[in-house]
Amino acid sequence: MGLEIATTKLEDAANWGRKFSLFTYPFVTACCGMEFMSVAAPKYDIARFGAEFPRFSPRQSDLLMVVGTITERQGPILKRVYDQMAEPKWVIAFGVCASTGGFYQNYSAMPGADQVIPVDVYIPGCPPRPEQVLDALILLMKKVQEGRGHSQVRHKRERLAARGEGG
Amino acid sequence: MAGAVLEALRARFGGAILETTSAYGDDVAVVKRESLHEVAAFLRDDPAMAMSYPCYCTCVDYLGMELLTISPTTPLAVPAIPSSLPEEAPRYAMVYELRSIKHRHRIRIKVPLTEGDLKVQTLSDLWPAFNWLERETFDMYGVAFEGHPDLRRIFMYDEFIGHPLRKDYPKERRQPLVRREFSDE
Amino acid sequence: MSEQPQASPQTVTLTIDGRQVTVPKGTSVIEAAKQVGIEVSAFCYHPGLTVVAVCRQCLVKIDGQPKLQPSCQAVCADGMVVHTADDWSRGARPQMLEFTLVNHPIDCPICDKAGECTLQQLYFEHDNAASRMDVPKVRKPKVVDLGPHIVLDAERCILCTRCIRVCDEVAGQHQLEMKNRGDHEEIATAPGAELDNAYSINTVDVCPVGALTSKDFRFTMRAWELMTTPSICTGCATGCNIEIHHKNERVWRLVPRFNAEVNRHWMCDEGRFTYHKLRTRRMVAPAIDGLPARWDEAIGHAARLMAAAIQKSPAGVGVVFSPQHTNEDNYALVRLAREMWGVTRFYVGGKGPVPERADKILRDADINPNRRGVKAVVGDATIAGAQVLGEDLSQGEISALLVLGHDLELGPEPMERAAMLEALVVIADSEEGIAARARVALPSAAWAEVAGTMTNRQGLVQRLHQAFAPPGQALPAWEIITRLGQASGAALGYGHVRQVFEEMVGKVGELSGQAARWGRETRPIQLRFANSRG
Amino acid sequence: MAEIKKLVLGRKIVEDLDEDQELPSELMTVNMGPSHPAMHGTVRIVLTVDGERVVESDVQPGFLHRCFEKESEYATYTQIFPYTDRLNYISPMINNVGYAMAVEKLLGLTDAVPVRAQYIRVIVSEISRITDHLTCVGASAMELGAFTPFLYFLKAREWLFELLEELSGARLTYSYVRIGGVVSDLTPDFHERLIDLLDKIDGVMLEVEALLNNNRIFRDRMEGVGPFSAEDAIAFGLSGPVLRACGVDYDVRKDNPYLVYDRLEFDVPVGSAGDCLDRYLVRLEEMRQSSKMLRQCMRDIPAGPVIVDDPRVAMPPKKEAYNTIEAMIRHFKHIVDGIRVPPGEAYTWVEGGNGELGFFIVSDGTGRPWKCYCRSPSLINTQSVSKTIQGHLISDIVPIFGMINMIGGECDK
Repeated sequence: MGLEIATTKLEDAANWGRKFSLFTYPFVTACCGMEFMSVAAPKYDIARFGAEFPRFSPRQSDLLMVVGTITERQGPILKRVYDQMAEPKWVIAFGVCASTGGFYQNYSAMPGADQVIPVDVYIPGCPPRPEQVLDALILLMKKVQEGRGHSQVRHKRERLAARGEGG
Repeated sequence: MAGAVLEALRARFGGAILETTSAYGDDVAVVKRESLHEVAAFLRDDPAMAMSYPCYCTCVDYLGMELLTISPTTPLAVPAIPSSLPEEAPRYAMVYELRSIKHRHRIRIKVPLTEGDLKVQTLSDLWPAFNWLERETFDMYGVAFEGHPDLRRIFMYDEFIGHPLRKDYPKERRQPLVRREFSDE
Repeated sequence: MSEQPQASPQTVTLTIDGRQVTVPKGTSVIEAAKQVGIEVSAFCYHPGLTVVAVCRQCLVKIDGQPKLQPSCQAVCADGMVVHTADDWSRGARPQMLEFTLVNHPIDCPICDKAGECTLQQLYFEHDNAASRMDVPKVRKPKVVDLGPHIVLDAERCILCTRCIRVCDEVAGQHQLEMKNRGDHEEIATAPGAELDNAYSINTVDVCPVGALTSKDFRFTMRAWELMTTPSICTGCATGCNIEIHHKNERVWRLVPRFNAEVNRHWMCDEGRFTYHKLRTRRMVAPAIDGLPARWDEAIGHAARLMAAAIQKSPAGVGVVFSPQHTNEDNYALVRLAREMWGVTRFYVGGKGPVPERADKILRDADINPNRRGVKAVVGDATIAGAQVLGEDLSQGEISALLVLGHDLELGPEPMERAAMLEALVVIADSEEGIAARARVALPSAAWAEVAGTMTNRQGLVQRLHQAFAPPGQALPAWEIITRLGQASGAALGYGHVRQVFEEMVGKVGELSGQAARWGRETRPIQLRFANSRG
Repeated sequence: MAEIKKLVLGRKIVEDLDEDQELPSELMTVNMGPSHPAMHGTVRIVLTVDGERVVESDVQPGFLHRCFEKESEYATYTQIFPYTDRLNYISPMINNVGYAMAVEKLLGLTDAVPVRAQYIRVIVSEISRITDHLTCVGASAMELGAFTPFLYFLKAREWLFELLEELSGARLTYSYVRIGGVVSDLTPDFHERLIDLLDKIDGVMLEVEALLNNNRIFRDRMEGVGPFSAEDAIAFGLSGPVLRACGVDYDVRKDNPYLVYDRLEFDVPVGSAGDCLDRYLVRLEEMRQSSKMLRQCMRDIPAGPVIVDDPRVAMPPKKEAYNTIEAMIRHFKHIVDGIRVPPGEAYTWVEGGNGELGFFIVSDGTGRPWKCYCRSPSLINTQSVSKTIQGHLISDIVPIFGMINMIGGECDK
C-alpha cells in the first residue's frame, strides 16, 4: 500500500498528545449505554485515561463511541455524525451489537456499525464489562500512537497521493 | 365477577359478539368489526363497565397456525401439512385490552380481519393512548385504521416496504438505507 | 350410554378412555384410539407395516384381560373397554422406556436423529425419570456399512424391526435380519445380501432412533435447524408427496409425506436424490448468444426473434412444452402460443422413458413428473414428442423454436440443426442440453422454488409450494412467459401464479372435473416446531 | 424570562417595538435529536416553536427497533429471556419476571412456582426497581446541571450491579429467571450484603435529597413543569410512577398482587399535580418502599427449592446431562424443542420500573410462541410527551423527558 514511510518525530509527538486527550462522542443508543455510564462513573473512571470528557457535538470530538445496537434507521444518522467529526478521528464499536449485530439478526438491526463507518476497535460483550472498555481504550491509544487508525491511514495515503509519491 | 362483563356485552350487543371465552382468567369477547367502536364506547362510558384504562392493542397474524395443531405424538410420515386449507378464514385478529381502575375488571376484545379487507375503525378518538399503538400495528401488520388522525409508520422508516411482523415477512430481509463504500479506504 | 349405535357386521364399537368409537372390523386398538385423538406411544408399530408387537411400548389395559395388552396387536371387538390413561398402563410406559434406555449410548450430540427422534420424544413425554443404572453399557459396532446408502450404528438400535419389515413388505426383498440374542442382539444384513433395494432409505425414515442413517444426509445438517415445505417429488410420473427439508436456500433432504392415494408412507431412493440437481449447472442470468444480458434485453430480443419468425411463416414456428414444469407454466405457454401468436406446431419435451426402473410399487418408467398434465393443458393427448421434433428439424420444416425446459432428447444431428435455427429461445433452469445452444436462454426457477401444480400418472393434480427463492436472477417460468407475451404485444395479464391456476381450472376440461383448489400459501415451518417428525 | 426572548431569531418587526410587549416572532421548526445529549437513547422530536415556546411537537420513536416480537417468534420460550433483558435494560430482572409469569400462566404453573423462588423474584425485581430509579433520577439531575447526584447514584447502582452479578453472573443483562423459578439459589452471604447495601443506599439517598430537594435551580426546573391531570393520564394509558404522580392510586403490586407482594407491607406513593417534581418525589419514595420490601423479604424468605419440580419445565443438572442418556435426552429436548406450552393466549402484567409491563403471548402448542407482544410502558408514556411539552419552553423538555424515563429498548422494542 506504500505506507512504509518513516514517521517523523513531530507526528509521534502529535499522536502522543492525541492519545491522551481523546474527546468522546458517545453515540448511545441502547443497553450498552448503561455500562458506558458505569465506565464514566467513579468506580471505573475513564478520566484516568484522559478520555473522560463527553462532547455531544461531533465537531469537538475525535473518538466516536458507537454504544449499542445500530438499526437500519439509524444508519444515515451515524454516518452523518461520523462525517461531521474533524480529522483525525477514531471509532470504537462498543458491544457486540455495534460490532456485528449480536443476536439481533433481523430486518431492522444492522449487522455491525462497520456497515456504515470504519471501526478501529471492536469490544465484544453484551454488554461489555467496563474493564473491557478500558482495555479497548488502551488498544486504541496504541493504535493512535502508531498512526494505524483508519482516518490516520487514509490521511497519510492522501498526503502521499498529493505529493505524487504513489498511494 | 369474571363473566359479568361478557354477560353484559352479550345482553346488549347480541349478534355483534361472535364468541366469548374465559381462559386463564382472561375474559375474551370476539366482536364483529362493524360493532367494535360501539362496543368500545359502551365499555368506556357505561358506569357499570367504566373501562377507562386502555391497556394495549395489537394484532395477531394466524397465517399457517392451523397447520401446527397436530398432536405432538403423531407418528412418522402422517401429513403434517394438509395441501389445501380454507382461504376465506380470517387471517388476522386485532386484540384490544381494556381495564377498569374503578371496578378492577378487564376484558380483551378480539376482532377477526380477513386478508383482503384489512381495516378497522380507529379507537384513538376514544383513548388517545391508542394513537401510537395503532400506528405500531399499522407499521408492523399493515392494518388500516379508519379515522386515525396520523396513520404513518412509527418504528420503521418511510422507505421500508412491507409489514415486518406478518408471518410471511422473512425475519432477516433487510432494507438498508445506507451502506459504507469500501473502495475509498 | 343411552343410545347404542347400530350394530353392523362390518363395524365394531368399543370404548376408549370413556369415549365410544365405531371402527371397521379388524382395526387395531391403537388405530381406533387415534380416531378419538388419543396417541398411544409406540416404537415398533408403523401404520404402513405389519404388526409384530416387539417393543411393548403401546401396552394398554383392556377390561377382562388379565395382563396389559399391546394395543397395536389387540384387535377391536364389540363392547371392548380400553384404558390408555389409567395408572397401570401409564406406569408400564416408563418401565418399558427404562429397559429401552439401559444400553442406549449417550449419543444425542453426535446423532443425526436427535431432534426428530421418537425415543427422545417418548422419554420426554412419558418417563422423564433419572437413570438408575450403575453398570457399564453393552458395546456394539458403531459404523456398519449396510449398503450403498445406509450406515448402521448398532448401539443406538432399539430392535423395533421396522427396517426389516420395510425391506420385506415395501421393497419386497429380504435384506435385513436380526442376529445374536438378548442384549447382544443386533440388526445385520441377511446372508449374502446387501441393503441395496430401491427403497432402502425408507428404513432411515422409519427408524425411531438414529441407528440407521443415510449416507447422503448424515453429518450434513442438524434436523431441528431445517425448515420444511410440502411438495411433490419430480423424479417420475408417480408424483410422490414429499416434504422438502431446507435451510439457507438449499435443500438438504427430501422425505415422503403420507398420501393414501399415491405413495402412502414411502418414496424411492432415486427420488430422494433429485434435489442434487437443484444446485448443479443452474442458469442464473439471462443470456443472449451465450453472453449474460439484462432481463429486459433478453426478453425483448427473444420477442423480436419470435415475432420475426411468426411473421415469416407461423407454420414454421414450433413450441416445445415441458413435462418437467408445472401445469401453470405450460398453460401460460399454450395461451401465448395458440391465442396470442397463432402457433399450433406443438411438441412435448422431457426426458425419455426408462423402462427398467418401473416396478409395481412406486417407480414409473416415465421420469417426467407432469406428462399427463401437459397433455391435458395442451388439450391434445397425442401431442408429438421429441422424436417427431427431431424428424421435423431434420427435414427443415421448423424455422423457430420456443422451448420450455432443458430436457429434450434430440439426436446429435437434429440438435445441431436446432442450434442453427434463426430463433431458438429456451426457458430452462439448467444450462445443460438444448439450453446451452439457445440464441436466447432465459433462466427459470426450479421445482423447489415455485408454487404450482403438477398432474401425476393417475390424473391427481397436486400442489408444489415454494420453499425458497430461486438463485440469481431466475424467475418462475410462467412469469417469463408472461413477460415474453408483454414484450410481443400480447398481454396475458398474470400477476400471480394463482391467477394462472384459476383461469386454467376454468378452461381445461380434465382439471375442472376434479375439485381442484389452490389452497392457502404455506410458510416454511421449522422442523422442530412442526411436530411432524419424531 | 425577557432576556431569553430577545435572543429569538426570525423577528418580524423591529422598528416599532414596544418595550413592554413581547418580541414578535415567527414559527420555527427545530429538530431535537435523533442523537441529542438530553435524549435517553435515540429519539427525535420535531418541534414547532414560537420563540422558546413549543407550539407543536412530533415525537418520533423507533430508532432502536430491534424486533423483539419477530425475534421471539423464532426462539424457544427459554431463549427469549435474553431478549426481555434488553427491553428495559436498567431493570432487566422485572422484564424476566414478567415474561416468565406470562408463560407460567399458559402452562398453568403460576401457583406451582416454589415460594422461595417467588420471594427471590420479588427481591431481584425490587433491586432492579431501585437501580432503575437511581439511574433515572441521577441522569435527569445531571441533565439539569447537577452532576454530583449522578455520580452518587451511579456509585450506589454499581454496588447493586455487583450484588446481582454475584447472583447471576452478569452485570446488566442477567437472564436469571427461568420458567418455573429462577436458575440458582441466592449466594450464601447475599442476605448480609443486601442489608448492608440497603443501609448504604439509604445514606446516599439522604445525601442526594439534601442536594436536590430544596435546591432552587432544581425546583424551578421541576416544579409545575409538565403537569398532567388524572383523567388525561388514564386516557393516555400512563402507568407507573408517572401515573401515580398524577394522583391515580394504581400500582399493579397492590391492585393485582402477584408473586408474594400481598404478603409484604408497603405504601404506594401518590402525587397530586403530576408535574416533574411529583414524578421525582414518587420515584424517590418508591426506592424507600422497595428497600422496605427487600428487608421484609430477607426476613420472611423460606428455605426450599428455587425451581418447579417438573421435568418438562426444569432443565436437568449438568452433571447428569453429560453422564446419563436419560438426562441427556431431557436436556436435548429442552434446548431443541423448548418447553412445550399448551395452545392458548394469555396476558400477564407486572409493575415494571416505568409502569405496567405486560406480556401477551399466543401459543400454538409448540416450543416457541406464535406471538409475544410486550406492552411496554415506555412507549405509552412517551406518547404523552407531545401533549405535555406543548406550551412549555424548550429547556423544559429536558426534565419532562427525563422524568418520563424513556428507555429505547423498551419503547422501540
